[in-house]
Amino acid sequence: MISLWTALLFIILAPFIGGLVSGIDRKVTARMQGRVGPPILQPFYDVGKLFEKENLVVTTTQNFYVLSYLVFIIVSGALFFAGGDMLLVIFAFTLAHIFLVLGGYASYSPYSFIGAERELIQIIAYEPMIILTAVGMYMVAGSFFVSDIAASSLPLIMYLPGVFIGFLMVLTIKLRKSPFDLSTSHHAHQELVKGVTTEFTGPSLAKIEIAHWYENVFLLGVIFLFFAFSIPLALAALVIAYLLEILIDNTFSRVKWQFTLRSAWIIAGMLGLVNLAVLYYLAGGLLP
Amino acid sequence: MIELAFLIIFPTIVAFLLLFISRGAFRDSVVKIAALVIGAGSVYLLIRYYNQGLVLFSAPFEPATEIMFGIELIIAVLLLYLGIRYRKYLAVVLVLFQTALLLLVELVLLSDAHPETNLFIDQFSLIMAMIIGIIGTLICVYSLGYMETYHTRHPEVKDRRRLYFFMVFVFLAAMFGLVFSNNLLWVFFFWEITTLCSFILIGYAETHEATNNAFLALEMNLLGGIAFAGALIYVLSVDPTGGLLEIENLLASGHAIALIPAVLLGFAGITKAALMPFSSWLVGAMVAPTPVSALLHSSTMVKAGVYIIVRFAPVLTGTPEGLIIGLIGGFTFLLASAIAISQSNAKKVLAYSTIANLGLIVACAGVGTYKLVWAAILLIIFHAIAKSLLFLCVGTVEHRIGSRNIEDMSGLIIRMPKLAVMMIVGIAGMFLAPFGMLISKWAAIEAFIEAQFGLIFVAILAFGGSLTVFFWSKWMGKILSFDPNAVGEEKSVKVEKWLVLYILTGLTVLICLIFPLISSTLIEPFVLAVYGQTARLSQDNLIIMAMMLFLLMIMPFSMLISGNNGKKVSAYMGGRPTSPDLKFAGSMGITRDVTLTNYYFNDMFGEKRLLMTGTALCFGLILLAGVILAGMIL
Amino acid sequence: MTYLTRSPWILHYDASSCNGCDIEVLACLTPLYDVERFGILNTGNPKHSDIFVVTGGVNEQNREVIKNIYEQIPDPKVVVAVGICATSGGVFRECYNIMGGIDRIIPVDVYVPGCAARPESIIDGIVKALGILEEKRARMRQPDTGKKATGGETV
Amino acid sequence: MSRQIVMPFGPQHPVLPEPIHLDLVLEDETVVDAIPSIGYIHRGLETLVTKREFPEYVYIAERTCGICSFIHGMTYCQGIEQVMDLEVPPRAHYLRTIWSEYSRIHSHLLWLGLFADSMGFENLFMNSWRLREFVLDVLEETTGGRVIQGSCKVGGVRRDISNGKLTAMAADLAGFEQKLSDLADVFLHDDSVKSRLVGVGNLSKTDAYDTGAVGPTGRGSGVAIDMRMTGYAAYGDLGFEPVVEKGGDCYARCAVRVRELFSSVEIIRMAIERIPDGEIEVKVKGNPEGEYFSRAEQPRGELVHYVKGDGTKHLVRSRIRTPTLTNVPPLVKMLQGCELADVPVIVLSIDPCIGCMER
Amino acid sequence: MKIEEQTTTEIEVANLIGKVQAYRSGGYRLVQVTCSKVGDLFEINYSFEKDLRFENVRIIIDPDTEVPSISGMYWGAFVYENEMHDLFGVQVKGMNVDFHGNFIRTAVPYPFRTQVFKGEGPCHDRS
Repeated sequence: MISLWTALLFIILAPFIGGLVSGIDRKVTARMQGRVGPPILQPFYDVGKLFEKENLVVTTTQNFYVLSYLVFIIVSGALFFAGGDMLLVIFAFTLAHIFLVLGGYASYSPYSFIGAERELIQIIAYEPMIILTAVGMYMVAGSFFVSDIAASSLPLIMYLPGVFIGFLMVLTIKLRKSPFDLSTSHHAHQELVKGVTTEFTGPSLAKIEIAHWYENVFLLGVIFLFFAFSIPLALAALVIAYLLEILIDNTFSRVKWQFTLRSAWIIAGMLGLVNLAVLYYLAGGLLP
Repeated sequence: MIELAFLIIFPTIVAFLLLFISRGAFRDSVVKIAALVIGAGSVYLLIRYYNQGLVLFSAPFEPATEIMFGIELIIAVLLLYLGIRYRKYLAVVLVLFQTALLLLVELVLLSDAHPETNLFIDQFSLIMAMIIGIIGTLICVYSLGYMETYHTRHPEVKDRRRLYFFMVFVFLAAMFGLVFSNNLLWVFFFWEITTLCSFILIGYAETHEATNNAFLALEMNLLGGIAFAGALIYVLSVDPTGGLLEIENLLASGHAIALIPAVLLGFAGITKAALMPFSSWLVGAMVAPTPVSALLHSSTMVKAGVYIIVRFAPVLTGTPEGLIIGLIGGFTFLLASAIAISQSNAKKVLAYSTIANLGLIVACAGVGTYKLVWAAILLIIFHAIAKSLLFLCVGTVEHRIGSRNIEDMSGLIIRMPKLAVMMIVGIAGMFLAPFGMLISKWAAIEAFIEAQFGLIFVAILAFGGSLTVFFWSKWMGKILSFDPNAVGEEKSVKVEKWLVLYILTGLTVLICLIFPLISSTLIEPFVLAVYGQTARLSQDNLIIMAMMLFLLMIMPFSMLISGNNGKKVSAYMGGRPTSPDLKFAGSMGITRDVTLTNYYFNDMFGEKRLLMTGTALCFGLILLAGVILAGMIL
Repeated sequence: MTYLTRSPWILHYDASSCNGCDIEVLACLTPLYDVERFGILNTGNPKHSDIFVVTGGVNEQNREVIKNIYEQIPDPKVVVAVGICATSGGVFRECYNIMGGIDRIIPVDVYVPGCAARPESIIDGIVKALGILEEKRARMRQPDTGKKATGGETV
Repeated sequence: MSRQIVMPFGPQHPVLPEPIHLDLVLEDETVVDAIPSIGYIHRGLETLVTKREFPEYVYIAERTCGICSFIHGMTYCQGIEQVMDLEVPPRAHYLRTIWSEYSRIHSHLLWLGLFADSMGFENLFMNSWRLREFVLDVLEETTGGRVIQGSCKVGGVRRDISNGKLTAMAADLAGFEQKLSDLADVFLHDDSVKSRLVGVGNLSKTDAYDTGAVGPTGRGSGVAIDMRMTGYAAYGDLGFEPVVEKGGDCYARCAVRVRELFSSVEIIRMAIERIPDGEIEVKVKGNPEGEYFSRAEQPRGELVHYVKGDGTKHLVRSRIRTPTLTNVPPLVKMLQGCELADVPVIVLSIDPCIGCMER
Repeated sequence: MKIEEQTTTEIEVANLIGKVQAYRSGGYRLVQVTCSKVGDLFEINYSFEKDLRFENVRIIIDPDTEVPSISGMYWGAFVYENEMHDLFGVQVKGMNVDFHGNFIRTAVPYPFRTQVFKGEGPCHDRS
């Protein structure tokens, strides 16, 4: 059931895909703002640069948390692409983020501390929806294993439209896009400087960046699952979903944490749950 | 059977012995030896019975019951005296009412009853016995050192350690009795004993607050006791021969007969497990010395409540009453987790987390499918170990730093590194993959999907689970933050405290590794015996979890390997010059300290508001169950 | 060519300028000049920066701040003094509270004159800084066998 | 135990182009107390009157602030002219008005960009600044400087704008106004922007008056103070109505500035229409003796240049009271009880110009 | 051509509070407070405005005279008074927000008090 090959492929390819996606993201964003924007390969230059820099720390334990964050993001992504249990993937994913949060706490600096608190708020905002997504997939495909869900011939999106929209919403949080990038921000403004990543420099920051790439590929993988019955459609959906995220990023101001939490929960509760309930009772229980 | 009797009687003897020992050193050795004996006894029990399934014993019914009856009357008199002395008339009324019911049972209904098998043991009892025998005794050993420090720290509290250890050992005996009894009447007796122990130990400090909270606990538990007595009366009135007093017979008698007593017992369980609307007694019970909280109010006594519900889960499953009990558990889980966010007192956080987890177990047991019962038993095990570890850690920290506030634990990793690591293990054990509690939650999610109305519970788990992530993580973060003002102060913690903490930490990790073994030897056979089918996690997942655990354990070494850990600089302070102890030149020329505290969100997750919601909601559900029940009886 | 020169992240600090240079530094980021074309980002956090862009002269109160920020930038790092005030104190040189240019406090690698410095010259200055950044990087690597290089101080 | 977070906000902070320092005391994310601290860019330029002769001091006055440099220069010149009783030619008055209003537009657009940035709306920031470049181009073409113009002098202005150029400028304004209203639409009607502004940083009319709020900060709270009503330069001829909003929150202050952009465009248009031909300066003879509080409306509010001369070529005292200084007490009031996320928004809502404030 | 009429009334320090109170109750707003060094004396101007009527109250004091704070009447006056204290060394009594000399920290204490007026050399040459 678990395929080591795809996992290995993910571990090797994801940084490239993730970096490229992030480069395209920056280019498209710049174009939307009427700018030329950086080269597509800019994220790779950035990370390369960061590895060339000195590592400044407040406490050396930071290195440990960052490394753990990266490792467990890779583990959860690899598990996902290996076709593992969706819930386990989510739990590993949460574990990874807890490491990032702890890294923020460790330095005892006001900005990273508050960033860590906000990162936690984000986690509690998106986690229910992600779990409901997994549950929805289970209800349609009859298994928590990604390999089974991907192999399912049923079009998940038809059964789970509400869950899909809910997932897109939390995707905005996860991709650290405005209006929900509370805990850290790519362009570093506003109240928290760089939030949870404030105290990470050079190689540590590069690791966080790479972890983001892995994470983004993993999240795109989840979107893919919704359309897994048709590969071309799935690819199109990926592109559209990502462009939509960029568009949202560019058309909203940042909201406050209260709104983030409430809206994420309400959407998870309304769209996700109602979708699942309808599915559950109309289909007379589980589908297969 | 001799082993069972030994485990009940031996602690009682030790208890009476301790009542007369006032010399510290002697008491220390007695407690340690007794703990060792009880621990060894329970391990022996495990080895002896683990593969035997359900074994029934016919203990002498009449003489034992008469002794119990006598003791119960003595207790009733004692409680009446205390109630009048402290002017707690509600308690007095409840005691009178309960005694009246008891008299009715003993003198009228019981005349023809002759239950045959009064003791039993099966895998579930074994698990409970292991928890009592190992964790319970560890906590006893721990409390030796703790109580000594407690009395030096609180000179205003009268030294009643003789009473303390007496009650603790009586409690151990009662818990063993409770899980070994097949006879509901006996269960009820031990149930009442634990209530008494809890009442006296909460009131240990004899302060106004302690007394009040003790009576609150007593009153709520008496409510449960009354429901329990109601169940006894019902059972005896259905079957005057007393055959149905035997749990196994009652379970076998099917929904028609067993449902009403099961629901009444469920109510008793809810009060004992401090689910909403009765959660306030457990929060109040945190005034007791910390080992008491660890022993009674998290790892064992409150588990008696869920024990009885899990026992009756086969009866409850698929019924509206069962669903209601499950919902009470579910809402308690959700709301107590939310309330825990707004708490900064470590013991209160632990208390609310305990309530939440008990709620989750009850939710599993109330819905009661075989998979859920499997998950519920797993939860009981993991929770008992991790929570007792956490309580004891908090107790130790409190005695070292003089505060049980989480904010004061800032930088604990520098101040008390060993203890901090243990606490981290305990906390991780409560919510993180691949540790125990999370495995059970995961199993519960998977199981709920297939259950009737499971979607509600899945949602509760999804939302409640994320809330638990919040309050545990921020606590963890606080401990792990490198507060530059922190200095090491770990010395002078007693050896036996360390020993207990080491063992519990070891157990927390170990149990994650060997739980498949526990599951296959104990839980699965039990579930199989009750339901005819059983659940387990898939092999692949187990391997992955083990790998994750392994990865987690080797990660810290990465710090040692990579030589270049980076140059140290001060934290970013908006460019303000900072001194190493995190003072910065503030406005008005004042040098200020950076202080960092966690978020508590009192507006959103305030205790008062959510508690009221939960109480109203769960009270409504109980009323609903009551109405249904009344309808059934009539 | 190292990655450093393709992704210089700047940190801008207004020492005691009149705002003229500051808004021109900001203007560099905006659509007309768009320095992100060259991978230049304004990070706002010293710990993530490579190039320290300072405007205005040093005064009593920001002396410590500039030093502190400079210390928090990881090596290799380059300081660009933008505007005549940052270079020498400018028209405010004689004021009682001005100590002079930024080089009184920290080593400056590139001076960008002008009052206010035009965005074109600021970009030019940053591009100049890239060369120096690369040099420093090379120097940081070389004495790796011995003690760690300390970066900018020696310039 | 208190659950307070004490953190330093600034002086170096990405949201603030200029250093201001606040000690924030937070409970969760609610600001319990915000104590400001200034002095990071205090230069002490007022003492330079003793080194520079009074006509030269215009350069210093202009460099008080790089954003509203023209108005600083003009206000100073106006003070000297009042002391010396100089009759400035009308064309110079009109040119001063035109440049002032262009400065105001440039400043407000700059502010709108920073403001958008403070609420995390990067796209809007970019677009505001893009539009601003149009104004900078005009300023550069007519004065030679983008941000520091140096075109004002005691007794008039340094250079003229040809009538042909003026007409061209007026023609360009139409297209500019169109783009402006697109931008204004987002600021005033976008839901996500409104959610960050409405009800944030409230300042009642009484508080605004008590604490001495001026400019858009005061006008956003319904206090109709606008120095252009005194009719300096050509404002007296053009007729002027101040823009006032009653909300008292960040949204109202934003709305005041957005509407002022349009009123500025209107003023420029009228000024270009009515500008008389003639001289652009008068000859200055002698030294100033006497004192005057020269007041003008800067983009941020009322600016006071106090000049005092004793008949020598050096002034005795130049005192620049900038609008940001008076707007600091209102800021302290506004910050209490807000959310951490609102701090940048509120701080920027007074359009702080620390360069001005600390001189 | 004058833009506006500006009146200046010179009063004693003792009368300051009463006078300012009168302005306050008259609905005037505080425009600014300025201190200037004229000869050896300090001249402090309090400017008020109502409906474009600009009125100025002036006190002339010895550098060591203590001045009462008007921040009790005009809350926002503390910025001027703190500034006056930091730059001129004027002692202001009873400020509502007192920075204790940390409002503007300068390289030389009270620079405006010690500065050499009409001097030709740089006032503070640190080169």
